[in-house]
Amino acid sequence: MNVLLVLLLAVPLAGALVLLVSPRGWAQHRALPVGLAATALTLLDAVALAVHYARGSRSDVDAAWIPAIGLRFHLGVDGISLPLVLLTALLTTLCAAYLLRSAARPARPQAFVALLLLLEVGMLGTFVALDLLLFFVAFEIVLVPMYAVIAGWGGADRRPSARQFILYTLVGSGVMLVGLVLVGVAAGTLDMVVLAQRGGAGLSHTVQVVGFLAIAGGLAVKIPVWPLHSWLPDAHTAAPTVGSVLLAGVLLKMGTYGLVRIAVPILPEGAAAFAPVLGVLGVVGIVYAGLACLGQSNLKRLVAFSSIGHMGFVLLGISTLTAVGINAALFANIAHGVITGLLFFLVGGISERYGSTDMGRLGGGLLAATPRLGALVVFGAVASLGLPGLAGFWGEGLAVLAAFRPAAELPGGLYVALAAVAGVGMVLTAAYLLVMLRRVVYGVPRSSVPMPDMSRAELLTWSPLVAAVLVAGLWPAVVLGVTDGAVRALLGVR
Amino acid sequence: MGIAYPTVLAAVLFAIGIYGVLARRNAVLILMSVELMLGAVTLNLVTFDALLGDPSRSGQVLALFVIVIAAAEVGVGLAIVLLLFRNRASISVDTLDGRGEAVRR
Amino acid sequence: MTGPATTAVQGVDLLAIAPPMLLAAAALVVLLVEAFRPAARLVATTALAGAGLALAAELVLAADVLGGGRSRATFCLPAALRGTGPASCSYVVDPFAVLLGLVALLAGAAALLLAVPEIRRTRLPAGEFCFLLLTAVAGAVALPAGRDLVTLVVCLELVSLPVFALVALRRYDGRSTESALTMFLVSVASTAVMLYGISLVYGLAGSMYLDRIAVALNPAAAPPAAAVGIVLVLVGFGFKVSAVPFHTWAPDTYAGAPVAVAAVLAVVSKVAGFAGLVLVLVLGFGGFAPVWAPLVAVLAAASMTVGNLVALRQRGALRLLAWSSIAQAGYVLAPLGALAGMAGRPELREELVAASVGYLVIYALMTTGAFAVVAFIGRITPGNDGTDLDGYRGLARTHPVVGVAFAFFLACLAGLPPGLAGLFAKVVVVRAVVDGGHGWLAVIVAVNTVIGLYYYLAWAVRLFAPPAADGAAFGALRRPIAVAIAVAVAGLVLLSVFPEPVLAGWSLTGTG
Amino acid sequence: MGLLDTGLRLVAVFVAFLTLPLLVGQMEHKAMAHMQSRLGPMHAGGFHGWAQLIADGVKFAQKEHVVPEHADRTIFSLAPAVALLPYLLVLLVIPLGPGLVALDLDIGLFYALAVLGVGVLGSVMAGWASANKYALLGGMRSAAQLMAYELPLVLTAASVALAAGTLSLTGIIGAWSPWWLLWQGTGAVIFFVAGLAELHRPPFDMPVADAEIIMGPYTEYTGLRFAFFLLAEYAGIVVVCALTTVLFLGGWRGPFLDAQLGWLWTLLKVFALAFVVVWLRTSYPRLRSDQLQKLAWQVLVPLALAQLALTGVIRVVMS
Amino acid sequence: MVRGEVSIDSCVSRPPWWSGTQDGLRFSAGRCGPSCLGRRDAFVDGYFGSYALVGLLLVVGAGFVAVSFAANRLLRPHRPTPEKRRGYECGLDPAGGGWAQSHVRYYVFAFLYLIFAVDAVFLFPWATVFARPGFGAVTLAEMFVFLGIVAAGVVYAWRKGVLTWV
Repeated sequence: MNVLLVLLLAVPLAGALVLLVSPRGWAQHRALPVGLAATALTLLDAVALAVHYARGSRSDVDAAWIPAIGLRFHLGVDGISLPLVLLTALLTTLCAAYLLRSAARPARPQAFVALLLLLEVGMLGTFVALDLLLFFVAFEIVLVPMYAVIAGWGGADRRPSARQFILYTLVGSGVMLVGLVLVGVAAGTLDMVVLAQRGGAGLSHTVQVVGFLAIAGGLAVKIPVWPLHSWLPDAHTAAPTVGSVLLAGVLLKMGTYGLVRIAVPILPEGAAAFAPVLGVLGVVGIVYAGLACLGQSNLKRLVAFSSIGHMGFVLLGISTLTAVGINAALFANIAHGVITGLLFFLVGGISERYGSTDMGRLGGGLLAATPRLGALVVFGAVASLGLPGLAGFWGEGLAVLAAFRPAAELPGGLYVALAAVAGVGMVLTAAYLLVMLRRVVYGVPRSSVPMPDMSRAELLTWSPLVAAVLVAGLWPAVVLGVTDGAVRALLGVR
Repeated sequence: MGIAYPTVLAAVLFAIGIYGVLARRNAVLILMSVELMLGAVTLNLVTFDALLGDPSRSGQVLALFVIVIAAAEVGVGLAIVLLLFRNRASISVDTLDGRGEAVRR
Repeated sequence: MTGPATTAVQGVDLLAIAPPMLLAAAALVVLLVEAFRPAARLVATTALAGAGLALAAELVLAADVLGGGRSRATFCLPAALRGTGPASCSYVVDPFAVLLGLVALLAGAAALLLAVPEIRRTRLPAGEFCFLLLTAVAGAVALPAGRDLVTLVVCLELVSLPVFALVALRRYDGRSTESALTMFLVSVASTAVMLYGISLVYGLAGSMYLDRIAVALNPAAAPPAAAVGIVLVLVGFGFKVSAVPFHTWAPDTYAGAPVAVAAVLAVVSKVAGFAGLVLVLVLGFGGFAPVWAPLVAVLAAASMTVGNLVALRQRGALRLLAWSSIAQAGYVLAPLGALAGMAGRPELREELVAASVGYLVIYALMTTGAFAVVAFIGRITPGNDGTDLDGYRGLARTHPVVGVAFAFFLACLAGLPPGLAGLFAKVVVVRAVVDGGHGWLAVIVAVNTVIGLYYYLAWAVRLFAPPAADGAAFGALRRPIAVAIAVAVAGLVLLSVFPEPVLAGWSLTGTG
Repeated sequence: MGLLDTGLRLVAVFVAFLTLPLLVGQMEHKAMAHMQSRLGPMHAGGFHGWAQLIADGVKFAQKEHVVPEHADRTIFSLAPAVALLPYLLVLLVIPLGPGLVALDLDIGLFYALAVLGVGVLGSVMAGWASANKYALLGGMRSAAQLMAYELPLVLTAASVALAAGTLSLTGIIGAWSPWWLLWQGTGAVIFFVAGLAELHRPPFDMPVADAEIIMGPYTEYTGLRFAFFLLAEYAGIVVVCALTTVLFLGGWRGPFLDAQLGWLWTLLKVFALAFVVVWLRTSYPRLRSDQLQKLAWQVLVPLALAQLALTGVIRVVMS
Repeated sequence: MVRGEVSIDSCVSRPPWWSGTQDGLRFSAGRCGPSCLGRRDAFVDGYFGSYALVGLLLVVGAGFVAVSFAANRLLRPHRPTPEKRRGYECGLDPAGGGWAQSHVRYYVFAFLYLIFAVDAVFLFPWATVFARPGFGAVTLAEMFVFLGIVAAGVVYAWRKGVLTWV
């Protein structure tokens, strides 16, 4: 069903265009419903795609776009991208729904929703693109809307944060573009499927190493890998709730997805050369994020830093270059998207009520003042720290496990050490989340002013995420079963 | 009688022209230096054309065009110099700039 | 004058030369209209009609050349003089010429549109302005079809000379005059240098026809003097396209000239310069590519780096655009700098030239758009001369359409979605350069793209910022400028979705 | 071309250059005197004062050479030579009879026009270098006049070249036929008038108008250098008349015996024209400087363009 | 300088005086045979020869001027006084400097001349080949176009008042 693939991009794009060209008076009041309709349609489309995939039919759109540069409009989904597509469509829909509530109504809704839809086009495009340049284009499409969302609707310091976000990412993109072009020129094709099938055949060692360095270097900014992460906390802090959700839930995944989809399978020799470095950086990130979180007083910032740590696990999984590790990474990806998305929604809810996300000012007693909201925060936190039975557990656990048995060409001893340090990192994660819970959720509320508890709209918005966390945690095969085949196909059987 | 004389003469003319362009601060003198350079070009072209016996006479044709170009350049150049002189004589450029700044800030 | 007794009469393909001829005729008509009925509106209408006529002719020509798959050559060397050599036509309308001619024509028409309000508002003489502009555009349209040095030189001068006058046309503005003088002296000196180089090349190759020069000038047979001539020609063109270090005239001139004229400088004049550069280097001096290509590569790297770094610090719109156009010239030059290894690889030559030309075309469109907006803001709105970036604050709020269009142009210049046209152009350049084996240059291009992003973005952000408290309101959008902006937006959107027509190999035909 | 031959040619041209202007000058003395009903100097040399010019020359040679204190000395001293020598160089290519020409250049016409234009530079140099307001004005006027009249001159010359299909002066005479007098007549008049204007001969002597600006560029000159300017003027008359003869009046072509008497026909025509020059001087008042420009741009240039067009059309129709 | 195999080897593609066997410029007819040699002699004689006479005459003329001035120096008195050397203004003491600012209209004259006279450069080559067989009405029409442009320039100048001098 190729039409589903095209609709995946066309529906949000059409929504954005409608909003852009429609007169201001008309769009002022209808922007949010239009946005919800478009995202919901996209979600339906994604689900339909998944159903199709589950039935075993494969979708593949392949048409020449710009022959001059060998760019093809080549789309497709497989086990690696499908979960991410679903995640993206889901999170975007939830965001659109979240905005409908009067409390969260953005200023200038027409522009905001249009940007949101454009963002979705870019994110989905990144995951379904099967052409190197198309991937790059989609990757770039995400930047401007996200920049505008942060700079236009963010909180304090939004402009410097937004600028930092886009500049960091763009430096990465520039480097990545050179890498992609290098690979494309050296291999004579930009088709990811073909390139992955070749598995590096026909590419000299130098090209592979240089190409991997450039591509992974570019993606590393996006993931973000320590020490290129410094834009992330600022961007999250400044971004509006919806922006944070998508930034953490989807945008970061684009980096790891790129590694799994492009860098590792297409440039195996380069991957082998740099995998230990990635692993070390990932583990450093885990520990660093853990320590940094311990010192945070701002809730939003804390969640942002925790993302760096979680992505460290993903990186560690990828760096093992084994099917297990990469499956783990992909699972952790999804899990982090769902959990962190939920957490940012919750933080947004707290911020709406208390006007602040500073833990010191919040003072605690959340559970007492708003029991349902508080309970959900607890749920999110324990999911994030990797409580068995919840989504966070499998990905990170498997990643550490995979590190004990990395691919044959990698230094095994190093990876054992990495796994050990990552274990310490997990403990740190638990520590800072528990500290957070103690400071915010438990205790006595500081003021006696009654706070509205979770509204029905919020419940509706968040419950799918909660459900997803539970499903993935209790039945990991629902994700792993999908990814595993694709990973093995992509890597060749390892 | 070889090609050396005209080409060396042209090279010398050209070098003098370059020197003039680089060393002079007076617009008209620079213009004259440029004319010197164009003279060198014309000389070169005509010499080579005659020497080659070019059946299509390209060298002479370009030489004619160079002459015309030189004339047109002098025309436009002197007009601009004249304009500059007038503007400087009537309105000081500095005050003009200053006023523009004042409006902007 | 004393040629052989055989006839030297050349057949003339009237359709092939129709566009520049129509432009020249229109220029004359405009001059006479100005002489007898000096009304700005009538003059401008006449000029626009002339440009439209030329555009129609160019389209017919394009349909013929592209549809027939055969280039039209005219002014060929008569058989009696040809000997055993190549065909040697002076004027060949091939896809390359059609494309660049079309771009020059469109940019010229846009400049005309931009100038209309300025002519009405200021004391800019309408007739002279239109005449000079049309003449310059005629040169720029004819230049890409030139296949011998004489034609190229004449066309190049036809572009340059009117532009000097155009820059100085605001007669009561001291800044305008000074910038015109700077530009004039630099340009004239560079022309002389280039001509000297041409005279040397002519002497050593024995012909002015590019195809014959290509045969005669190969490093194995030509003396070092040929290399000197080639480098001198390169220097001359370096000034024309304002590549670093021959760029010093550009910022002052852009800032001092009327906005429409700055647009002419940035687009028409630059397109012509690059067309000439490509023709001369690729078709004429191909054998010496190992000599000049490294120089071009260095020029390209220097241009984009210096242009972007200096642009970062600019606070004036026109100066920023000037430095940005210097940087953009670097991107156009980059593929040419990778031509060193083209000797045995014709397909590489095609690809590199196509990349350069493709970038040039997209550059022309986006720069025209940017200048159109600057013309709207600048010098039309009372109290806001459009030279300060902060004067653009709030544009997107008061004039959403213009603001978004401008943001789109800036995104294109930056090479950032939604400005996909600009992004594709950069991708093509990077790809071509990598393909040519100049990875280091590709990295420089990529890094510069990021540097460039910063200032384009900073400018775009101002559009969406709340207007400054004391900022004057923007004036009403005049129709001519609106048309220019609309055309640029339409073209760029089209090229963002479907850039193939511009990026595909616009093959150069050497002989016809 | 042997050494002797070369020497002979040079000597012949040089002698012609020294004698013909004197003859014209003498003719001017006498003709003007008679036209104005006066005798003129009658004593020097006896018969009608034939040696008067020689006496003038001797007098000039003995006068002091005064350079004004602010003058640009080098240019001031060189200007007379610059004014004089071009005419000498033009004489080189003017054919006297069939085969009787010092140098038969294939672009003789072009050469003649090019070198002719240099002469005015002498006036401009003199005017500028003198550091005198009258001289400067005169120099300016003379430059302006040159510029105005050069165009009709060149255009009509082009018309002749077009009619003959060659730029060689002997070639032009060869192609000439009497009916050229008709269809090149306008051109002939324009050429002659423009030539007069270039020489600053009355009625085009605004640059040296004595009532306004003393002697124009020559105000500060004395002695031999002043004499050189005078000599240049008469040499100029010879050259312009000779060029008109060659281009429009058929040069050596006469009613009979062209081969033998060609030189005579040429000289006769030249002197007849020179007489006209003198005649005009006595007949017409001086033109104002605006009238000068008006005549050039609004009468002569359009006429010359028309003549050129006419020539082209007739050539095509005839062929 | 290492030379490879010279691939192009004909008079057409390479200037006849260029010899590919040695470095640097050498003017020989080595590759073109006797005809080029003849052309070279013709070049020297025909081209420089005719102008040599012009040069000689110029030398003679300059010699004449120099001799005259030298003789004049011997013949004339030399007694400069401040009064004599003062600029001549009809007997009055000169006021101001000798160089006055000149009127801008002289510039306009120069400009007009420059434009039209230089354009006339193209007339002469045209005029000489015009009558050759093969050129005809089309060539004439082309020149009419050229003349038309020049005429349009004159008309424009006239309408703009450049041709009025009072």
